[in-house]
Amino acid sequence: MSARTVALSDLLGRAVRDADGRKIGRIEELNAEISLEQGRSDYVVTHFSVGRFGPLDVIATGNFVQQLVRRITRATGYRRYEIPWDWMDLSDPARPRALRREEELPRAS
Amino acid sequence: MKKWAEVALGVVTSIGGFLEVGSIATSAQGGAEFGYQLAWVLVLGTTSLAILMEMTGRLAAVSQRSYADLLRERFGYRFFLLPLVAVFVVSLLVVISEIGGVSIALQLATGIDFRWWAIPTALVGWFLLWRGNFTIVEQGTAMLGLVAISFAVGALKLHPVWPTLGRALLPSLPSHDRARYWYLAVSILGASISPYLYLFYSAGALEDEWTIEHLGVNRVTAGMGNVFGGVLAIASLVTAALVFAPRGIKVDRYEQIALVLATPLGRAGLVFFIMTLFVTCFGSTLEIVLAIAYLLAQGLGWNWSENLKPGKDARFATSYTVLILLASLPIAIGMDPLTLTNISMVATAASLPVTVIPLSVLMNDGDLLNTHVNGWPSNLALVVIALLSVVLLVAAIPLQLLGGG
Amino acid sequence: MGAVHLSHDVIDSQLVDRHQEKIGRIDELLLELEEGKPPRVATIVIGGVARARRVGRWMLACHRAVHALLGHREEYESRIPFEAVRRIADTIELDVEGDTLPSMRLDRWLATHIVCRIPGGSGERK
Amino acid sequence: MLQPASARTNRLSLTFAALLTGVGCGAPPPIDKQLETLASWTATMQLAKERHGAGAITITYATQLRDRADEAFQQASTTIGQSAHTRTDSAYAAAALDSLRTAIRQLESEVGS
Repeated sequence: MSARTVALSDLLGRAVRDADGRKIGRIEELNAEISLEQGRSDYVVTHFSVGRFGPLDVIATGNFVQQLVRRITRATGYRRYEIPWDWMDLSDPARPRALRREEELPRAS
Repeated sequence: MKKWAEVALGVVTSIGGFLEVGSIATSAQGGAEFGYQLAWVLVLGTTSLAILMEMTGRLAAVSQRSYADLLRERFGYRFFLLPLVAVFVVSLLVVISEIGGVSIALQLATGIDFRWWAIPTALVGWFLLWRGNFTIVEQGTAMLGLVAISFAVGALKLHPVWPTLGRALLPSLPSHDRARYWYLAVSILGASISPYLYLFYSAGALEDEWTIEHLGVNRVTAGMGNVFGGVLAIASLVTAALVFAPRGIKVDRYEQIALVLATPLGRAGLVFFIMTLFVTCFGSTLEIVLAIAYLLAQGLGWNWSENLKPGKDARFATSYTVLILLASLPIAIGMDPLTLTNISMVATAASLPVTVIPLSVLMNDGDLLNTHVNGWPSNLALVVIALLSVVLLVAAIPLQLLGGG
Repeated sequence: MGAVHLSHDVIDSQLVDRHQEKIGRIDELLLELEEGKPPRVATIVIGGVARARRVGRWMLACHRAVHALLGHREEYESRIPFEAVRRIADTIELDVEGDTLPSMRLDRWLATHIVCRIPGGSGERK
Repeated sequence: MLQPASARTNRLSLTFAALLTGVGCGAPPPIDKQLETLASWTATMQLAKERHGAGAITITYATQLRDRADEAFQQASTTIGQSAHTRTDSAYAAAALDSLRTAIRQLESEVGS
């Protein structure tokens, strides 16, 4: 099976659509853990944090804007989904898609 | 005991670092044209700087990383380029004016034109950075910076009218020449709230190996140091207000400013002015060149420390070498130092938002500062300073055109 | 071993080698995607090209133009397998020899050809 | 009189300043600004003469002040004509130039150079 490589910074800030094609937010973080397989200890991504910045979504591509917006609009409309890796379709890294509808996606605390 | 020795030295450092070519020139111009009236701008500038320095010092002491490190780590390389380029360009302009200040001081003392002194100044400065460690650079120049107290002596000798000066510490609107008033206010703020000062201060906290125990030392150093610095800047404003304003003298060339001390203190006044200009500008040249090199090294992850031999941090050492020599060229070809100073002060004021606004995010980051995050007073102060920095950015260019040189 | 946040804790972090010498920051992190497997954190990249790429195509073009101008033929980029990571904390420790890395080539060149030739240049601490 | 080198390079720095701040206006500063500058240098010369008399400033320093005042005088004498539109402006301009020239002469005689 061909293994493809993608750069982390190409994923961060990307808009994510759900199964119905609706835009649900932007990738904020990739969480990884060590997995012991075939004797090798690799870090593998367990789930993607996707943040919804509401009206400010268009400018929330950069890390700084995301943090600033999170701090200011914590009360209004900011929402974050924690999407398991196997629910994410990265066949086209430029247009990541969640394989479930927005309502089914687990929300961060 | 050792900690309080650090405090004393820290306070002294801030005096040396505070009064430099920018504050001497802008306070002299402000005093000459508006008497005491701009004193409140110095109070505003000094307090803002003290607050920003306390925060970047606390950030470094608690998180054990400098403000430049965190600008890159927390916001990513793409965002980091903004403060990197802004502070690099602005600080280089200021270093050029500082070398101009040193060269003018040597011209006043020897009569040899300032252009001939630019490259020798850069070479001596480079030698001190190359061979000296952080303590020598920081405290050596600061100790000598104490000659700046001559401004306070000069001001007292001129018997300022205290009630009027007291009232001038509160904001007031100009009666004439509004554009010029606000232009001078912006350049005074640019001279006092300089990004390289709090970037250097946070890197200095790491060089001095500060930890959480040093938070008290940090508050006193940032606070007291800047009070002294502010008082001396106000003193230089007062001397210009009492010597120049009544005679209608405007400051168009550095050479004129020496008269503000020669008038009250005679020949000693002239000598002390020359020494003050020389030492504070020379100290600031080293400090700012180091601040830029720290910003580059910390942002790109190179090895860096003034306490390491240059061979161990080759890119850091090469950076300050190239910077200090490069910065001496505009003065060597004869550009007017006062014009360069005025431009660099306004550019500094305009560059503030990119280094003040990110601080508001970092200072509330629990991962970094756990219990030492900002309380609501610090956050309120930071928001006010951030708004002020945006106003300065918007006002800088129009005021330079309307009220400029 | 706790969860690691790749953007917050890993990328842009300060790297040190076996001897605790600073060897740059993580300028890019490459993930390996394989059907039916979780994305694997494969490679740490240190170098100007990776930084330039993150800013934009125009920056990458400038970076390449400058390097071509300076006549740099070979790449100054280091690619280190993520297995080399020994510790993830404020700085990330790699079990590598800093001096051998391509991204440290400029530092080595400056140190040997210029800095150590100037008196007071070589040695450990001032 | 040969243009002192420093005046030429100062014009260079002013153009550099103009470029840097986008101040494109080539026109000389308004008349009142120029009169203010001339008055300022006249007062500087008088203060320098008084301070030198009191032994407060050295000959080296006084000479430098004289050179800077001379540059200001040269610059004003070339540009003030263009911005003096009325006859009273010209009268003021001539008077201001004259008082600066005299103040410079007095400092020179005081310093004996």
